[in-house]
Amino acid sequence: MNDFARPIFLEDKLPEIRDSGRLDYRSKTLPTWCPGCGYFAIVDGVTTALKREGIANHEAVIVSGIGCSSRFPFFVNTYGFHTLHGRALPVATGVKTANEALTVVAVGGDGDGFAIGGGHLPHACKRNVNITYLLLDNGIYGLTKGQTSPTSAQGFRTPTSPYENPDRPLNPLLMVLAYGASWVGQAYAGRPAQLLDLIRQAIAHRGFSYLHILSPCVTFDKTNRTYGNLDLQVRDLPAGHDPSDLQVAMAEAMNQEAPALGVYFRQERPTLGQALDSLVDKASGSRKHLAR
Amino acid sequence: MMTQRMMPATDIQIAICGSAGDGTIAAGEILRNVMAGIGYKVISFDVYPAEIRGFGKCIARMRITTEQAYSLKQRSDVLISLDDSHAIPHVGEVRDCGAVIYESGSIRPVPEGGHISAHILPGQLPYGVPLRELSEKATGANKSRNIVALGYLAGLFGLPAQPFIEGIDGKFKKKAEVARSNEAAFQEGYAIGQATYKLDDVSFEPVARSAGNGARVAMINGNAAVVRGCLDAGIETFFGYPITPATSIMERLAAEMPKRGARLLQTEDEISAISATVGAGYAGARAATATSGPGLALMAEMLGLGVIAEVPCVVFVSQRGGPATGMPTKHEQSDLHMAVYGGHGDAPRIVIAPTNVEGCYRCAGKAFEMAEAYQVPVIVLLDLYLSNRYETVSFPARPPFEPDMTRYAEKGELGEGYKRFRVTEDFISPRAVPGTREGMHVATGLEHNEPGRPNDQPENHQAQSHKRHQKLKAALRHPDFTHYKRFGDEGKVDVGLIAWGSTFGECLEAMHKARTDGIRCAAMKVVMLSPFPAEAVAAFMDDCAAVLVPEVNYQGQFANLLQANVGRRVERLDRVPGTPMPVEEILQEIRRLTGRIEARRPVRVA
Amino acid sequence: MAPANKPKHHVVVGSGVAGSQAAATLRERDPDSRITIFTLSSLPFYNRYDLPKVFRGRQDWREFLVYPPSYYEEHRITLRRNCRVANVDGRRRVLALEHKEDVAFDTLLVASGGRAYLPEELSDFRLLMQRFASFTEAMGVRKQLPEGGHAVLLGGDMIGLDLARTLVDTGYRVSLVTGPHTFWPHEVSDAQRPVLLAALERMGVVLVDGVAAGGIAAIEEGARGMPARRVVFRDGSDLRGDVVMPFFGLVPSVEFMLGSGVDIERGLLVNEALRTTDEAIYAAGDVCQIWSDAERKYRFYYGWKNVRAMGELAARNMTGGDEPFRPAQDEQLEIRSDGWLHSPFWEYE
Amino acid sequence: MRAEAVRPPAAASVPEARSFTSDDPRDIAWVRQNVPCQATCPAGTNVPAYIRDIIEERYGHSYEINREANVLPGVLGRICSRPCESACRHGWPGNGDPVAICHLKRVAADLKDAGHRITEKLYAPSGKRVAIVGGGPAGVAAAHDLSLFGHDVVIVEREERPGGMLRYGIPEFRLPRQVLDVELHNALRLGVQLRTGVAVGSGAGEMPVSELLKGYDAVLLATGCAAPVALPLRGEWQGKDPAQELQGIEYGLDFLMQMHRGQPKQVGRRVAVVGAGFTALDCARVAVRLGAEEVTIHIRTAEEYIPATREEIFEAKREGVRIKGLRTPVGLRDDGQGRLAGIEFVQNRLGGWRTGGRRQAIAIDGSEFVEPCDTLIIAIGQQTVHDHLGVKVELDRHGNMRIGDDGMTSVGGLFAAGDYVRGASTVVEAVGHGRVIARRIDTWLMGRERRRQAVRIEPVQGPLRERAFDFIPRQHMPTAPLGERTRQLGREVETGMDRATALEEARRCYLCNLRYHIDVDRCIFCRACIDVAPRACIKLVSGVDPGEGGVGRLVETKEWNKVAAIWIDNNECIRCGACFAACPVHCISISRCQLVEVDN
Repeated sequence: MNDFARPIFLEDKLPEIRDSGRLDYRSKTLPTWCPGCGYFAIVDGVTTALKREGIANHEAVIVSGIGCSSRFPFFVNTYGFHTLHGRALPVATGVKTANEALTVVAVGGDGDGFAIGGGHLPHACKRNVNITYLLLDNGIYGLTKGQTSPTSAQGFRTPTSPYENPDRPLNPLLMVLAYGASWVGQAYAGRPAQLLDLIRQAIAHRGFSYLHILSPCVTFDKTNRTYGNLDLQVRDLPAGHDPSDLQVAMAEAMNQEAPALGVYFRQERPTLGQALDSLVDKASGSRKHLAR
Repeated sequence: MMTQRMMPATDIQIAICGSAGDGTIAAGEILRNVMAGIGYKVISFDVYPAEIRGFGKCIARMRITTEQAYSLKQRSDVLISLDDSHAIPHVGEVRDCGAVIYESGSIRPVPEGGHISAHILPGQLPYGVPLRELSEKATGANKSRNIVALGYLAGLFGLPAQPFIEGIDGKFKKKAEVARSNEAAFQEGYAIGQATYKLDDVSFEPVARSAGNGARVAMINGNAAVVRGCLDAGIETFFGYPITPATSIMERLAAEMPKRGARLLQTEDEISAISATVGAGYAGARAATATSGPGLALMAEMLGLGVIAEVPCVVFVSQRGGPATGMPTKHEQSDLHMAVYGGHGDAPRIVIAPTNVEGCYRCAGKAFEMAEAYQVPVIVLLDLYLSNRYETVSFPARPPFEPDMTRYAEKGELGEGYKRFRVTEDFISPRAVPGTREGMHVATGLEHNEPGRPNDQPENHQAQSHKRHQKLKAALRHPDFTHYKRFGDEGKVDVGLIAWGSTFGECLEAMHKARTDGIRCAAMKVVMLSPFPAEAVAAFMDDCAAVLVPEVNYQGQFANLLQANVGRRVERLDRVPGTPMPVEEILQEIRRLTGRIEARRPVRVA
Repeated sequence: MAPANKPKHHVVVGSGVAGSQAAATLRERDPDSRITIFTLSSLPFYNRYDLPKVFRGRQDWREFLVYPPSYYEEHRITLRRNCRVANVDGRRRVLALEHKEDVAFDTLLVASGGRAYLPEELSDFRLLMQRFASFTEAMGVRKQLPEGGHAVLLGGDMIGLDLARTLVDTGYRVSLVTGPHTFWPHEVSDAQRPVLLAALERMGVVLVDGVAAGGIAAIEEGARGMPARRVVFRDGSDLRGDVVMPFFGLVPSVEFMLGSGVDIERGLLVNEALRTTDEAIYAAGDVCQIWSDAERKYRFYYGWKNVRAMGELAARNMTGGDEPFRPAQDEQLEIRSDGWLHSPFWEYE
Repeated sequence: MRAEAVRPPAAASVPEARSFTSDDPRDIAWVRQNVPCQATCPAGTNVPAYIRDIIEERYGHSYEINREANVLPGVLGRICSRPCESACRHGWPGNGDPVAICHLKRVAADLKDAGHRITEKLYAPSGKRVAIVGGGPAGVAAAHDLSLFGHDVVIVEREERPGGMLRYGIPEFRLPRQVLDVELHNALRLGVQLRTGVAVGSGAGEMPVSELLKGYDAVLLATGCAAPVALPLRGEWQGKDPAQELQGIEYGLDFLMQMHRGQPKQVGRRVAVVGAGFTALDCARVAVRLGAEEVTIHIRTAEEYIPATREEIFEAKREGVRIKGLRTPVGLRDDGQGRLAGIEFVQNRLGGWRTGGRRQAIAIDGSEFVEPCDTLIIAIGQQTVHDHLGVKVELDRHGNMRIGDDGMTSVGGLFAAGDYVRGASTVVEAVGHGRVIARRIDTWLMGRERRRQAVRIEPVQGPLRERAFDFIPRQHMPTAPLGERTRQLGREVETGMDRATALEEARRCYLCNLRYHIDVDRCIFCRACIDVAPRACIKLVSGVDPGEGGVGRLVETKEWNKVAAIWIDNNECIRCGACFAACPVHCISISRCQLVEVDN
């Protein structure tokens, strides 16, 4: 049964929605994703987060690769860069390095980030480039009509693994923790409120923040990563989880059966920008920094 | 009645137009399979957008004939609209006295003129059907409008229902539930269609089923034909990465190969795909990968290794609109340069390009033969139109492919002094695959000498480069393969068409039309692009007062290749509409050329 | 109302004789205007009066067309077929089509004609009877009527009798169940009636006096091996035929006008200039009841000539004219020298 | 594991699902706008509720729900004028035909089991005494409600038996008397005293109103509207009552009442009925049964504008009745022996609109014509008469009793209800008005409003319908064969629906009191609901215009940055439930909103 909510009158609600100002962060065009796609929740979360964090539209850049999720920039009223398959992170790094004043959010899917673009991720993490990477994980290749992806479950059936997927899925959280990302969290498109909160924290974090977002593909995955199943699988990180403890974070990340939602790991350390600045400082002794 | 007087043989083109998610393509698939099953010849081609759902336009066009056709017609006989906003611009393509079938109801208000009924021409016959309501009535949901429309079409034109029911079952065989509700939807539409008085003059004539000489007739598209060729040629390994429009090759192989104990793996990208393919080829397997332009670009370097290490492997490339991400779902023939010349260094390879679906089958199989026979990567150039175009093809009862054409090293050649890269009189070296006794050697990307040791001496590099180029000449005489073929009028002609890939279909159509206009006309298809059959082409050009080369790219890449090899000028017709070349344009060009010739031809004196 | 500079949009509902004639005249008199015809038919304007000819070898609808399809493009007339007008808003000058499309008009001509009237007591047997009002219906009758077969006509208005004379002439058997509607719309005096009926018999029509038989009790499917239909009368007698066709005259098709605000009795009530009570809305043909000063009442005028005259006149008055309607043909039934019945309503090109 | 099988438990964060009562005027307005059948029913019958019961085959309960609003369900299930059906959402453009609400009402009455027990909620005795003059629908309805309120009620009725119009005005082929008797009995058996054969008035042997006023705390006049309106003729006939001048002329209602009092009536070969109401149609159909050969109803305007149901007119026509429009009788012709021979009419044209969708008819000078006939039945309406009142009361300009908002006449303690106040109207209006006035009387007697209206809102687990139901065609009421019905006067024409037919018909009901609602805070704007919607019922909304009656009008947009909410337009919604099943985040909920009466 759906959760019952007392009927209200929309006019009583509208002021609250309008005053929130988040609508200003949406583009005119309606998202073209399949009806029911979890990405809707994410785009709504990002727009709201940008507003709540007080980031002006023109000071935000969304960079994406190729895939369903990478259509993201078209639906957000900020600067956007829709690049090539798997190449979102290097482009985003370039943008950020050129102008530290910008808030840069890279968006991509599981195929884009962990298959063809998998080679770029470790380096983005270890450099601690001050951007946010939203990994929209639907465990499938949606844009090419539903083939196996690096996060597809073992035994999952797709046109390219018609009998079953012989591989086990990657563990992205464990990887990025290992790669040294300075902020790691996980959210679920089916829990919009929590999703919003995590997007806000990720954007607010100084350094490379990685938010892994579980999201169903309603068109090509009718059996595995559905809302119905995820609703039952996901859990919150245990109360009192210490985000400064990498080992605990990794331990939690290792449980892929019951994905935990929340902030796994948080750490303050110099960003790529700061490192470059300090090099300049060392070299010239001056404080004349580029990219301002 | 009178319709029979009008068209003795069936030649009907049906266009189904809708928004992505309306099931446009699915309906087209069922329809063409059924028609082919009934025994008609079918050519069909779908146009769809990149979005999975939402708002892109989808069109499934098919030409259903009793005589073999070579391309789609400019005008359709029937248009089915599943989405007015997309279909309205196509109403004009329906011929006089043709039928337009559309959704009569409407959920939300439409602006004045926004309904298709405002655009149907007086000469066309409108059939309004409450598709959505019927779908909801039959299935409780609106998702089967496409099948209802199919049912209506079948009922209206008096086609038998049973084949459709089977077709629907076939399409949804995995989901009995869906199949059942779609059957209901079909019947709902069929009943209404039958009850409707047919006013248009479109009519399906019965077909005489072709007597089978053991041949297997199938309704199949280019990619599927490639797969069939691979399987009949005994492919052993395949590594790939999904990319439009080549993906379905991999998808089908993934389903078929394991049944034959062969192995397929989806790699993380094209770079890894070609690497694994070369590795497997080195190990002696019949190995292939499939990709499109962007993937081929990524593979360029590894292909170079395949050339220098003389490793047999096959790369299927289905071209799409470029450059970069370009137009992933649009048709183009602009990767010929890269296929023939692409990559660094002198890296000669074999490039063949089929011109129709049946050719896809033969080229696929023959590619493995050639790769083995000449120890080189073979690129089979398809294009989006050919990959997705459906034709009825009859396959020979027995696979027409050699199981193994490797020139293995003889006993005497093996052992201590075995020269893997020996320069022989036909420049093809004796080969030993891992596991062969006494055949141990090193294949390397470094320039090497006959035994395979690194060597950068000028005479060695000269000799090895020479052999790598010369050995391919033999491919021009590869047995039991159509490298090129001439059609149309014999002897001297006013206009000769030379074309490659799917565009040759349009050329053939244009040629036939031109000849009925009394123009002396011939057409030559060139299947082998590298090495280039220069003599044959030159000979054909000798017969032609004018030579026209139509192709779907901006640079005239094939014309360039031809001129470079034959050294003579040709008339070019280069178009990049993202769709097949309109037959009309070719025809106009032919008329223009002949017109000019008429002008030049000296007046005969009696 | 459109500003003077803007070309007017004339909308015509119905593509019969009246509507098509009106469109043609409108184009002549208002060259710059937009003209749109809405019709329920799937076909361009064809001559419904000619339909009996399906029994004289004409079976392709194209042979019935009055204008070639190209005519509409040449005359810039938008012909919209398969379109049902759901409602007309006279105040906003907008008509709504059933598929939720609103179309604005400056002037509107209602020429939706009439549909065959079926007496309520026969309504239960609707599906067992065949109509003859459109090309497809005509072809349907031809399909169900075997060579030399037997057609049972009920009522017998002049449309039916027109078909009847063709059928007898082409070797079919015709029985006519007479009643108050026989000879509709001719007003026939009790004196004339037997004479006219006799003429029908001379023509070869078999007469059955429906009233004498107490009226029709039921219409049934024929038993196996028997003709397809059986008409049972109250007095127990019955009549078997391959088709049963009701011909009880016409009732105006006005449903879609009920909300328009214009006056309606059976048909749209119009003054002698064919204008309804809304100055932007006119009516012509079988759908309208015209005020007759002479007879001091609203009355219908039938027949091809009248209807065409109405179409033309309405168009003239829609484009600035203001002339009264004058009947274009007399309405007297006569018996020809050869003893056959003849109606002026049968005179059409 | 399969997703379809599992549904998550309701998260703790959402308010727990319990029903509650709302006094928000907008909720009341919502019900009025969204449940058109109930809103237009003069008695305020909770239609969706009783139809829902029929689906669950709880006919007895269904009957009780009817009875809460109207004590004569079996009667009105046959002869109601059905304003609800013209309002039914299923009959809106594009939705098909209205639900056969009236026939279903009859189903509840017909199919409830024999041992069905009526439940009534009684107030403690108040010791107050009320006299009601007139045992017709208004009087009976008022009597019943007043007795529920705990007052002692007596009905004084002039005729031999109660029922008024129902018994004496409506032919048996439309309303079998045994049905009427049972329901009257049930209505009055809570100790209502019935004194029939007693005329109230100032004449000899009649009981004067003044006396009643002395003996009772309140007196309610519900004597209806039975005096015939005379036919206005011209020339020699002007001002005369033709019935007195010629044989063969009847007044419709008298004609029916005399027949139902047991007087033998007969008619000539050609019968002309003048008038356009139910009475006119009844007279015509009775005439057919009395053996008339030609029965014609002459009306001043046209069929479209007369206030009878289409089914009624259709059945009449099937029985051979013909209707001729645009004519007004202006004179008569006799045969020289004082018998009616024909009627002179004048041709009309239509004039402006009158209230209730009627049209003005304007005579055309010089268009007179004559139609022969043997019997003329005049049924152009009735009027109220007050000569029986001993007391002086104010009348309105129609000559009807004027009453205040408290239902009282200008005379203290003297109330009036039904046609007697409103002029000739329909039975259901009379019943409705009877209830209203009963409520007023109670308030007056007790000195305060004892009950008020509110909305009960209760969660519903899931959609109670399937989309397939929307394609069920309106079920037809079976009727007696033409032959049989015209032979015997008493033969009921409509024979009633069986269980199967009733279920089919009941399923068609949209159950408009279900309210679909999206929780904006949880909606992710994914449009999965819109994707499955059968109509333009779910909208991308940018704002709300204050609409009439407190219910706002949604303003739609296609621009993503203007979409403040995705919202269900319950007025467009046909309650198919598709969206409910489709929502990935389960943020759509359904509640049932019903008008209820609560104690103050």
